[in-house]
Amino acid sequence: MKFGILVNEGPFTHQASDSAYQFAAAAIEKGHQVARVFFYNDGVYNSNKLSEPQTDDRNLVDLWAKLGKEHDIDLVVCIAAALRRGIKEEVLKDGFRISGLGQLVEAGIENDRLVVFGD
Amino acid sequence: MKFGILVNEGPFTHQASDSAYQFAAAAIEKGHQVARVFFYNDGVYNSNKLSEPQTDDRNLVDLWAKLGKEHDIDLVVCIAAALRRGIKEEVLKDGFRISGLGQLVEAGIENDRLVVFGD
Amino acid sequence: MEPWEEEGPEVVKRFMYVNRKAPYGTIYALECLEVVLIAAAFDQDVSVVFVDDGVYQLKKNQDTAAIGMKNFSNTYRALDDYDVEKIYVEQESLESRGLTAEDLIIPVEVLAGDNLREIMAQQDVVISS
Amino acid sequence: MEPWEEEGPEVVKRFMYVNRKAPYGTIYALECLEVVLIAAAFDQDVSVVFVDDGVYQLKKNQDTAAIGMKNFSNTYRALDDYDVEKIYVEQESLESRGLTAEDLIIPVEVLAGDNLREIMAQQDVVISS
Amino acid sequence: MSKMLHLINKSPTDRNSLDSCLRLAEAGSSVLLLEDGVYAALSKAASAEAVNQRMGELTFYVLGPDVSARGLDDKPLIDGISVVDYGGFVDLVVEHDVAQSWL
Amino acid sequence: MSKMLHLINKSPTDRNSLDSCLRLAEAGSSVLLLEDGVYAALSKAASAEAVNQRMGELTFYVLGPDVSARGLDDKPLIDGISVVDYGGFVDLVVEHDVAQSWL
Repeated sequence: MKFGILVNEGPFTHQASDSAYQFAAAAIEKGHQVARVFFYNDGVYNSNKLSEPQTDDRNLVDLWAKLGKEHDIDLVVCIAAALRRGIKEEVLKDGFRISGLGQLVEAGIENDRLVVFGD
Repeated sequence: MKFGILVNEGPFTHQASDSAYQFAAAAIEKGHQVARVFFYNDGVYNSNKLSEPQTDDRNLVDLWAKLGKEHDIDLVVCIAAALRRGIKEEVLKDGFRISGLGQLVEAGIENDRLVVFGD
Repeated sequence: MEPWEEEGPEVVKRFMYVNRKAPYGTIYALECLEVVLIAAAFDQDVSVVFVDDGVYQLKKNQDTAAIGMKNFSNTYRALDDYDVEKIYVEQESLESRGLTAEDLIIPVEVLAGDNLREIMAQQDVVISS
Repeated sequence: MEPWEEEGPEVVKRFMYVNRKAPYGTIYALECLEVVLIAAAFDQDVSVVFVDDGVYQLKKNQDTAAIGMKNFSNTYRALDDYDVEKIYVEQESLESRGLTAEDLIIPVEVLAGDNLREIMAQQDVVISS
Repeated sequence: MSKMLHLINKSPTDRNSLDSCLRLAEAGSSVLLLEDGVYAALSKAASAEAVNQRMGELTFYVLGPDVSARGLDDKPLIDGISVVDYGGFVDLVVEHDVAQSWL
Repeated sequence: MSKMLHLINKSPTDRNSLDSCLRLAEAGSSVLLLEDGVYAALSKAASAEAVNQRMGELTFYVLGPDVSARGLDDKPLIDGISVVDYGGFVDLVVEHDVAQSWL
C-alpha cells in the first residue's frame, strides 16, 4: 500500500515527528511504500540541517533524511510555512525539497492513505 | 520597575511571542525597563534572521531586534534549546545573543518581575 | 498507448478539512485556510468542518489591530469564489459557546453532531490541523 | 566603597517551577528539568511542583526504547544531589490519575491542593512550562 | 504572602488551565484572561459558572485587544470582569507581586 | 461508508480531543490512543467511563511503545483495549479506509 504522511510539528517540542518517523519506518518494514512526507506548520523545522541534538538523543533531521534516501521517500517542506519560519535553501538538509501546498493535496489524491501527525 | 520576560514559543505558531512583544512595548511606553527577554523552548526560533513573513504580516524577528536595540533590552537565546533546534550564530539576527540557562535564572533574580509567555 | 492513458480515469476523492482550534491563539486556523484555498484548485470534492473551538474562526467582526496580527477572517469569504461550498459547522459546538449562525462571517450549513458524524464517515481523506 | 558593596546584601528569592504537562508528548517536562538543574547552582530558594498531568513526569519504570526518544526520568534522581529538596506533588492530581507516592521515581512531598495553594502564594518568581 | 496575578491564555473548552487556576489560586489574587483565554470571559461560556463561584474571592480581568481580535466585542462578558489593554496588563503586573502563567 | 481509524494523541485530562472523537465517531469505527493519548487507556482514568460507554460500538487500541515510555506497563488498562506496536498501527491504517487525527 502507498502512504502519504503529514507532519505538522517540529522535532523535539512535540512527539508528532517522532511518531510519524516510527510509523513510516514500520510501514516500510512491512513492505509498504511511503511515497511522500509533507512537512507543514512547524513541521518545516524538521528539515533544518543546523539542528544539533545532544549526542545521546535522536536526531530527527538526520533520521528523516536517511530514511528518505534509503527508501526513495519524497520529503517535501511547505514553502509558505517555511518562509515565515526562516527555513530556506541555505539551511535545508540534503534530501528535503521545498515546494507548494499542492504537494500535500497530491499526497492525499495519489496515495492509498494519508496519515496526519500533529499537536 | 524592571521586567524580565520569558518567551517559550516561536513566532507565528502560538500567540505567545506576540503577546510578549506587546507587553514589552507597553511596559516601555509606561516608562518601565525591560532588562532582558529570554527565549526558551521553541522561543529560540524568534531569533532566526531568515524568517520572511508575508509582506502584510508582522515580522516578529525584526520587531524584537528593533525594540531591543532602541531600548537596550538584552535578547538572550538559550543555547541548549537553540542547538537542538538548529538556531546557531549563522542564522542569528543581529541584536540577539546565545547564552546559557543561567541567564534565565538571573533574569528572575535581578528583575522586579518575570513574566512568562508560552503555550 | 499514450502516457496519459496509463493514468486511467481521473480520481475524485472526498477531502475533509477539520478545524477544531480558535483563531490567533495559534496559527493552525490560518494555515489550514491556506491549504483549503490551494486544495480548491484540484478537482476534488472538498468540505470544510468547524467543530469545538474551531467555530470561533468564523466569528464576525474580528479586529486584530490592537494585537498586531493579520486579520485573516475576511479570507473565509473567498471560499465561495473558489467554489468551496460544503462548509459545515456543528450545532452543538455553536450552541455551547452562545453563538448562532448569525454570528458567523459567511453562510454555512449548521449540522447536528449526528449528521456531521455521518458526513465525516463518508470521506476519503481527512486533514486536521 | 568597593564595587561589591554597591550590590547590597545577596537577594534570596523563592523560585517555583511548575510542571503541568506529561512527559514525551511534548518537550516541556525535559526542558523544565534542564532549567531546574541550572537554577540549583544559584543560591536561591528553589521548589518544583508537579500538578495535573505533570505528575506523570515522575512515574516509575519509564522505558522509551521503543519510541526512540531519550528517557530522562532518571535525571529527576539528580535533584537531590543538586540540593533541590522542595518537591511538591498535588494529592488530587495523583489520586484522580490512580497514582500514589509509591508510583513515583523519587520521594516527594504530597500536598493537598489547599496546602499547595498556600505555598504557591509565597513565591517570588513562578516559572511554568 | 505574595499577591499573585494569574495569567490564563487557553480556551476553557480546549484546555484545563482555567480549572486548575481556579482550584489553586489563593483568595485575594487576580486572574487575567488573555489570548484564547478570553473565551472564558463570555457570560455564555460553559465555564462561566466556575468563574462566578470564585468572583467574590478573586478579581478577574480580560485583555481587550484579544477580545476584539476574536470578534467578541458584541458578546456580553461575565459581570464583574474588567477589560484592560496592554498598558493595563503592565499595570496589573506592577500592582501584583508575582505573575504566574498557567501553561 | 468509509471505515474510520480515529487517532487520539492528547491526554484526556489536558485536552478535549477524546471527548470530541467519542461524540463524533461513527459506530463501527476504531480508535487508536497514542502519544499522550495513552493515558486515556488507564482503567483509573476519569475518562474511562466515557470510553466504556462506547466500547460496544467502537474498537479501541493503544500504542504499546507509548505506554511503556510513560511507565504505565504496571497499570491496568480498560478491559477490551488491545495493545499494538508501530507495526500494528500500520496494519490498522491499512485495514481502515481513512485515518482521522483529532488534533
